[in-house]
Amino acid sequence: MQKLLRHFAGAAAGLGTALAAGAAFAQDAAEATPVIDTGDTSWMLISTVLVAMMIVPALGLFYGGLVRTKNMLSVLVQVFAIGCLMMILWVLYGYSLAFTEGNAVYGGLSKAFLAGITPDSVSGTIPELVFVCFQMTFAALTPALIVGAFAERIKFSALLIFSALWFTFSYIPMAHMVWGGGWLQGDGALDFAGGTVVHINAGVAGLVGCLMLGKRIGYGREAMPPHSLTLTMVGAALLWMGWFGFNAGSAAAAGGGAALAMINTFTATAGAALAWLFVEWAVKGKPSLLGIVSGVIAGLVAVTPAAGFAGPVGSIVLGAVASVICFFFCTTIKNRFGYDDSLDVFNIHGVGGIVGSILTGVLVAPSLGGTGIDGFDMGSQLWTQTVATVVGIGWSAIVSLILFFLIDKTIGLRVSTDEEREGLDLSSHGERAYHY
Amino acid sequence: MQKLLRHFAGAAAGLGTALAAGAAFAQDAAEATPVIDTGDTSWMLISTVLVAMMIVPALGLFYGGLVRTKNMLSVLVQVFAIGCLMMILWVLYGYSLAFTEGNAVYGGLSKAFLAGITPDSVSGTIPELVFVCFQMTFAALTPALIVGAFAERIKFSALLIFSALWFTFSYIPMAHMVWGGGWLQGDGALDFAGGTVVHINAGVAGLVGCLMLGKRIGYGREAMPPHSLTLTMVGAALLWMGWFGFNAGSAAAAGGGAALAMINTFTATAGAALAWLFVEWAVKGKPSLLGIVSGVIAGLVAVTPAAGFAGPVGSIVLGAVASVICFFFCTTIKNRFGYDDSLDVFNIHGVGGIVGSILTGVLVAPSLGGTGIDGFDMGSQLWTQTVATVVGIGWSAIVSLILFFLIDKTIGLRVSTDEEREGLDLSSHGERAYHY
Amino acid sequence: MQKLLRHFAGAAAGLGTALAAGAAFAQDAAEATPVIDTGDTSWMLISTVLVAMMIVPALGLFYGGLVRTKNMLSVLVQVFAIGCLMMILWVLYGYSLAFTEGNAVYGGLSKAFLAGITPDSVSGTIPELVFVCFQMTFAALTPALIVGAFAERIKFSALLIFSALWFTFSYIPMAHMVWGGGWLQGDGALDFAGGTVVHINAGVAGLVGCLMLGKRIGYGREAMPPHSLTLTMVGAALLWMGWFGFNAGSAAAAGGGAALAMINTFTATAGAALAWLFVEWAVKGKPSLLGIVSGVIAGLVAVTPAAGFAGPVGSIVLGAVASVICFFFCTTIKNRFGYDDSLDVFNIHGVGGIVGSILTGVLVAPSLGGTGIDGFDMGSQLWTQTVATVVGIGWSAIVSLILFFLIDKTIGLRVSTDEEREGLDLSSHGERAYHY
Amino acid sequence: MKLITAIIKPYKFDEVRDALTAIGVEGMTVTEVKGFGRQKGQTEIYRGAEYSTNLMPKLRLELVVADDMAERGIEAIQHAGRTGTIGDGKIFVTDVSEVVRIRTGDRNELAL
Amino acid sequence: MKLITAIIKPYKFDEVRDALTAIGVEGMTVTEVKGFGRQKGQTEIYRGAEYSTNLMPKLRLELVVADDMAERGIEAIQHAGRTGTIGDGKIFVTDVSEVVRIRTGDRNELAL
Amino acid sequence: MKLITAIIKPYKFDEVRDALTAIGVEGMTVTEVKGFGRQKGQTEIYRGAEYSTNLMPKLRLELVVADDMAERGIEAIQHAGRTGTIGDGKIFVTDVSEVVRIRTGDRNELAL
Ligand SMILES: Nc1ncnc2c1ncn2[C@@H]1O[C@H](COP(=O)(O)OP(=O)(O)O)[C@@H](O)[C@H]1O
Ligand SMILES: Nc1ncnc2c1ncn2[C@@H]1O[C@H](COP(=O)(O)OP(=O)(O)O)[C@@H](O)[C@H]1O
Ligand SMILES: Nc1ncnc2c1ncn2[C@@H]1O[C@H](COP(=O)(O)OP(=O)(O)O)[C@@H](O)[C@H]1O
Repeated sequence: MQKLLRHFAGAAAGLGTALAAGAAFAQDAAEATPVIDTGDTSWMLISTVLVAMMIVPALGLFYGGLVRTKNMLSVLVQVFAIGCLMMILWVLYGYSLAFTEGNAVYGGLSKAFLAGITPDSVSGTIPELVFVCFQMTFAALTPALIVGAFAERIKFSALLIFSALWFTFSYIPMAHMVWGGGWLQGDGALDFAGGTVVHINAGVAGLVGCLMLGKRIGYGREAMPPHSLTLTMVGAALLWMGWFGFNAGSAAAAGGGAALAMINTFTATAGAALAWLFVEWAVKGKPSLLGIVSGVIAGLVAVTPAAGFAGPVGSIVLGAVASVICFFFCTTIKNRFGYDDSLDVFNIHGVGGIVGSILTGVLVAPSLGGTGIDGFDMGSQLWTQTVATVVGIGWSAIVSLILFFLIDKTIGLRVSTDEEREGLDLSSHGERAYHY
Repeated sequence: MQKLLRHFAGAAAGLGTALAAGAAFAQDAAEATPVIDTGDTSWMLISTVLVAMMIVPALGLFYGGLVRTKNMLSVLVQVFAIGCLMMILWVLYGYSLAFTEGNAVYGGLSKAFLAGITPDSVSGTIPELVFVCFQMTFAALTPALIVGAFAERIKFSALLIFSALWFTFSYIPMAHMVWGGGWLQGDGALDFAGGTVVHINAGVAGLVGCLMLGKRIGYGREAMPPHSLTLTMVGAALLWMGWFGFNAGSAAAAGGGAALAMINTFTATAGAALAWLFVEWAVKGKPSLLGIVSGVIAGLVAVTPAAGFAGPVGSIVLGAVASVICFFFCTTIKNRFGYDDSLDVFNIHGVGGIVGSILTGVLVAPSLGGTGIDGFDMGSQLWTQTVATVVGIGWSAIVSLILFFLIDKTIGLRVSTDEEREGLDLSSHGERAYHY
Repeated sequence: MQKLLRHFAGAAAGLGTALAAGAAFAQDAAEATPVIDTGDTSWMLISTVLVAMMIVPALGLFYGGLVRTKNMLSVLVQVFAIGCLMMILWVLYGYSLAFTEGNAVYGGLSKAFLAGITPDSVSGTIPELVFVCFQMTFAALTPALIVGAFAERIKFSALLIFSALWFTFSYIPMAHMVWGGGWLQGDGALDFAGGTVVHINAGVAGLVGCLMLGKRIGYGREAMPPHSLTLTMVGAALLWMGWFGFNAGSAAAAGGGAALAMINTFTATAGAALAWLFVEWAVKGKPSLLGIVSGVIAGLVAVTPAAGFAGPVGSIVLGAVASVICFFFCTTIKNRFGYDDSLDVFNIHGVGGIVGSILTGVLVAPSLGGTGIDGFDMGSQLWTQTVATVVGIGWSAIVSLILFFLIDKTIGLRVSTDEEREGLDLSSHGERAYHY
Repeated sequence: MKLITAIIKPYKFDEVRDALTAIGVEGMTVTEVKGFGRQKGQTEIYRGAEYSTNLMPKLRLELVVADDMAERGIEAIQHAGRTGTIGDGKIFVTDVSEVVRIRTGDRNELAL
Repeated sequence: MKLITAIIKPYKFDEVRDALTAIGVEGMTVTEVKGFGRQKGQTEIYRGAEYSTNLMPKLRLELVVADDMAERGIEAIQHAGRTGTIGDGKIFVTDVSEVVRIRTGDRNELAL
Repeated sequence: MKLITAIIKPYKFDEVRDALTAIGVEGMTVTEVKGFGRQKGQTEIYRGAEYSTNLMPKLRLELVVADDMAERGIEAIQHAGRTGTIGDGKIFVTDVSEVVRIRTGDRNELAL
């Protein structure tokens, strides 16, 4: 991607390239005495805050609203604790392994503990510490996304261990491969803001997890309606807001590239939201709030890889298509195959991520309003996108499978039946969410 | 306004002028090779996110908390769906009709589907796509504001159709008239961030709507207390935060103009909040949370047209005066005339907007701490403000009247009595907000 | 501090110094024709919004979730009303008394009513009005922090009067002493973003208040569980997000200093959150949501003075240490001494602030990854830090003691027993938070 | 004395209370309950999951009255609570052997 | 056996429970209810609308006791639940013909 | 007619309802309650404060049946509601002197 992008007008330069280059090879650049642009820095600082907000409160609320009251706090603790743990690991070794030079899969340890990075270190046009922070929020968000797939039944200690290991063996390698100078970066696959590294990666891990843990007690027999769609709405809306930082922040500068990513993050999402609403209205008879917010997430996931490449109208179509496919997975495929992906992590993040990743190869076409890339050929680009997608799916699936298996055989993955029935809030965390 | 503002020190240049000029006449400007200022761009990107956040979750929560539990989700779906629909329409034709050259009321279709706008197009000192996004959020917010006036009883399909038509025949023309080079832009009326286009426009449509739909079943007999003032507080607080983007973003640059708009958005709001609190305390015996947050909204509405013209102390007075008048409408006029403006859209947005629009002509006076404008004369300025206000009221009233009438005669505006009693959540959307 | 900082590389210049200098001595600087940097301005505008968001909704929700349902709205009204009142007082005289030249304790009144400040006034590299707004949010937040210590029992009118007086006699002098050119500014104490002025100041006032008001009826006998930990989580998460503006905004520029403050605001918080979680898990048997979010706040408080001085790894340690000490106060000291610091304002803000203030003197050491300061000597720096801390504690304690005493003897501090039992929502504000 | 327990549609509460007040009933106790019976609820749909509940929200009124008031109480409730559609609810009457007013210790008819 | 149903002020619950435990009552069932009676509620005001509710929050306790415990139970509740102000609530006693403990199938006195 | 009041564990509700439907019970009224008894609750900890509640969430079912259905109803509930662990709950039976269906005014057996 790096090479291709170099020829490309700058407006839509993916963060991975632009900044990783600056970060990883800061020495070479040093002669050019890089200067900080306060406008770009300002935008990246606030983008970082926006992505951090996606973890808490946004993801916590989005997921929390969907579970039953008795498991509300467990979801919140899980998201909060995973986020914090990843931040620490990111500083200790994550950033270094992902974004310094190394082999095809991992970087090195030269910046472990952020060694050598001072407030004056520069990455592109922003302080390197800002880049560290921005990337930290991605690293902290991704493992937290997974918990929705096996919510309401996982053992907290098992989850923390899984998250730390999965971060180390799945997130970091994928980030290094796609953004940090590793394997996939040279092959021309387009992934503007992390469709593969974040969404496919997390979605597939969720699917493996929910299959390995098994269904919730009573699944399919008892009613398990969301305990507060109001909170889910708040979460979805804040995820959308945060995603502006996620996508437009991935331009790494406050310019035309960020502008394009921002408008696509509006139009794809709006298109997807309305698509789900109208399809549900037609198929199920009523348009629902959970439907429209599910569409919002599906659209956001799908536009993630395409945000800096597609045009605003193409993005509407992208969002709508992804939304309808995710709808189909949530309402039909899941029931047909009987996996209990409790909060539809795979069905939306996994599936939406795959659709987005592949369609990015189509919508980048200038004839469809996309920005185009040097020497664009739709057939070969589609092939490249598919390869990267398949690598993402495979890597995450294998790592997750091994980790879940090992943890299951050692400390166990699930709480006891009694604890599950009592609800994780009381049994695992000793609290109740509400005392009205 | 445009001509007047040109002579004016720049610090408080209203967005409409500054950017519309850049946007609409980008060709002429092309010779001057406009450059992007990353600081301004950064501020406008984040301002856009702030205004988007006003729609969801802020407005959804503010309104949602005020309705009864059984209608909570209906309000959230309405706000969400309208917001998304307007975003699509804005890209398809809204932006072009509002902000390209045309006649006194509408622009042209040359930028329909955002034709010709690339990441490199510049508007003022920011990418044109950022201007498109910023204005998109205003266009998406305004029709959503209206729903509060006839909440808890409107048919969802009727509402979507009304919103699309009202956007086309009331919002776009008003935006073109005031900001896009149309009728009112040349007459010197001051409207910094959209008092007329947004608040008067929406408030009047709400009044017409609640009169045409009639009262809720049980209105005046049954208790209809807000189901969650906590959520209403969150909504109001986030509206305030978003309004910093709305008002200070309307300066279109990160400079003294934005700074003035920001401090006024603090002081007017604080003044209005305390005014409502103390008046309620004196008149009703107790100061309430709903009172203070109602004051917050009244103050924000009132300062919208004045944010870049008044001084910080003048704004305190502006907020307090508007707040007391809105209090009077909510507690006395509404009961006296018996219209069921369920969530006080007219009583706060309409009335506060009118008060703000007219007092802007007073508070701009340098003797009162305002910025002044070239050749200022309070009498004539007040006249100009009144004319613009009356045009806004009249236009919105007539368009809304026709639209509501037509929809009522075709598909009908209201749900059935049974559905209304059951609550719109279940009857229209097939969900319940809470399962505690 | 000012002198010391001048020698210091700029990256970590505390806001107080950098801007106060600009603000207070704008005349002198005028010759140098200061120019606005749009990038810095953009960052300070959004930082201001972030800090404002800490007041409402963040603090309101954090505190509100912790009280019983019947007192929910009272907390929200208190926070909202105090915030608004302080904004008005800040414009009227607060800013002038804190940030103009005067004696060791107070500035002058030359800028009362913001006299002489126009949109073109510059402070450092940003408009002075932005500096006024940014500082206004600190001034509005601090008195609101105190209410948690005596929640569920204070008389609303007494609270408003206390807040206005405490603001005038404790907040303003402390701000002037530390940031505005007063007594403590010259002695070399390090306080990057307000550990003394904000947290120690508020925490100590809270302790005095809860001692003077006495315990809640039923304290220690009846169960008083938080009515919604979900809301508390949202509040804590938003406080964290806002704190990025608080700390990184205190760099007053979008550069390396802000970057350092931001990463420390991540790592200290994550470290503190996990420390509380694991200590609670070990000591009480279960890791709780309230535990992890309490850790978040403890970490944020502790890193406030250190944000621009410590290194990212040092901050992890700082957060963890402060968190464990605060845990000890909340779970042991409070019960041992029997004060009813209802929402642990002293136990977290006071104690965390003191720990942070003192450890800043350690962690600034370059050998520990800190930025260092000119002529650093750990022993003497620790002494300086201790002096400033003790002054903060003493000043706030004495002022609070006098004020609470006077109010108690005149209009009384507490509501009646019946009102307390009924709940303040109904008895003081005439509303109920929820009607599900 | 008799304990009249009535299950009614929630939105009929104001009318029923007024009817009871009109005949001199001065107190009652109200509980939010769910009713299971002939009346079927709306189907709720949450993504892939559809739930058609048979539990309808109802109000349960409990009022103790003197023996001679019982029949009038029943009639007042039946009249005011009726909509004529399925799900209007039931009234049950049981005997009460003793009533105490906590405030005063008054017993039986005196306590009502 | 007797079923004692008591409507009390919520904040009196701990005292009443302790009083009942003291005389040997080992179980009871508690419901949050609204009481309508002499006691008048606070007026609530929401912008233009004022509601003065007569529905006060109460707790409803239900305990089945052996016949010989009934009077002591009533007295314990009346004593502990009393504040002397309007709205303290009522106690009703009805006969119970049969009691079953679900866990064991034990009947009547054995089941208590 | 008899009023059967059953206190059960919430998650047993579906089974109990199915068992009752199977024997021909067509209606019942359900209330969320808290049960105080032998079963002890989890300790909740909130920073410095620890609460060990003895109030456990339960469902209270109320069903009026014809006299000859009473015993079968009791058995159905006892069977379906049983887990064998402490806290399974109780069943109480009281006499009902009159039943009215609000919709039609039907009385007694007709009203069930
Ligand atoms: N046998 C019963 N015992 C207790 N409550 C009942 C019984 N049958 C019905 N109910 C209550 O009465 C309500 C209305 O009953 P339903 O059969 O739906 O309508 P209707 O009374 O109009 O025939 C139910 O929701 C339930 O709360
Ligand atoms: N006739 C009644 N039947 C059932 N409950 C009653 C009756 N009268 C009163 N109650 C309950 O007792 C509560 C207290 O009654 P109220 O008349 O307010 O005070 P007091 O019992 O002190 O005279 C009421 O709120 C209601 O719940
Ligand atoms: N004497 C009683 N009167 C009313 N309800 C009771 C009584 N004893 C128990 N209960 C109810 O039955 C539930 C279960 O009782 P418990 O003593 O915990 O277990 P078990 O019935 O298995 O012995 C309690 O939670 C309470 O709701």
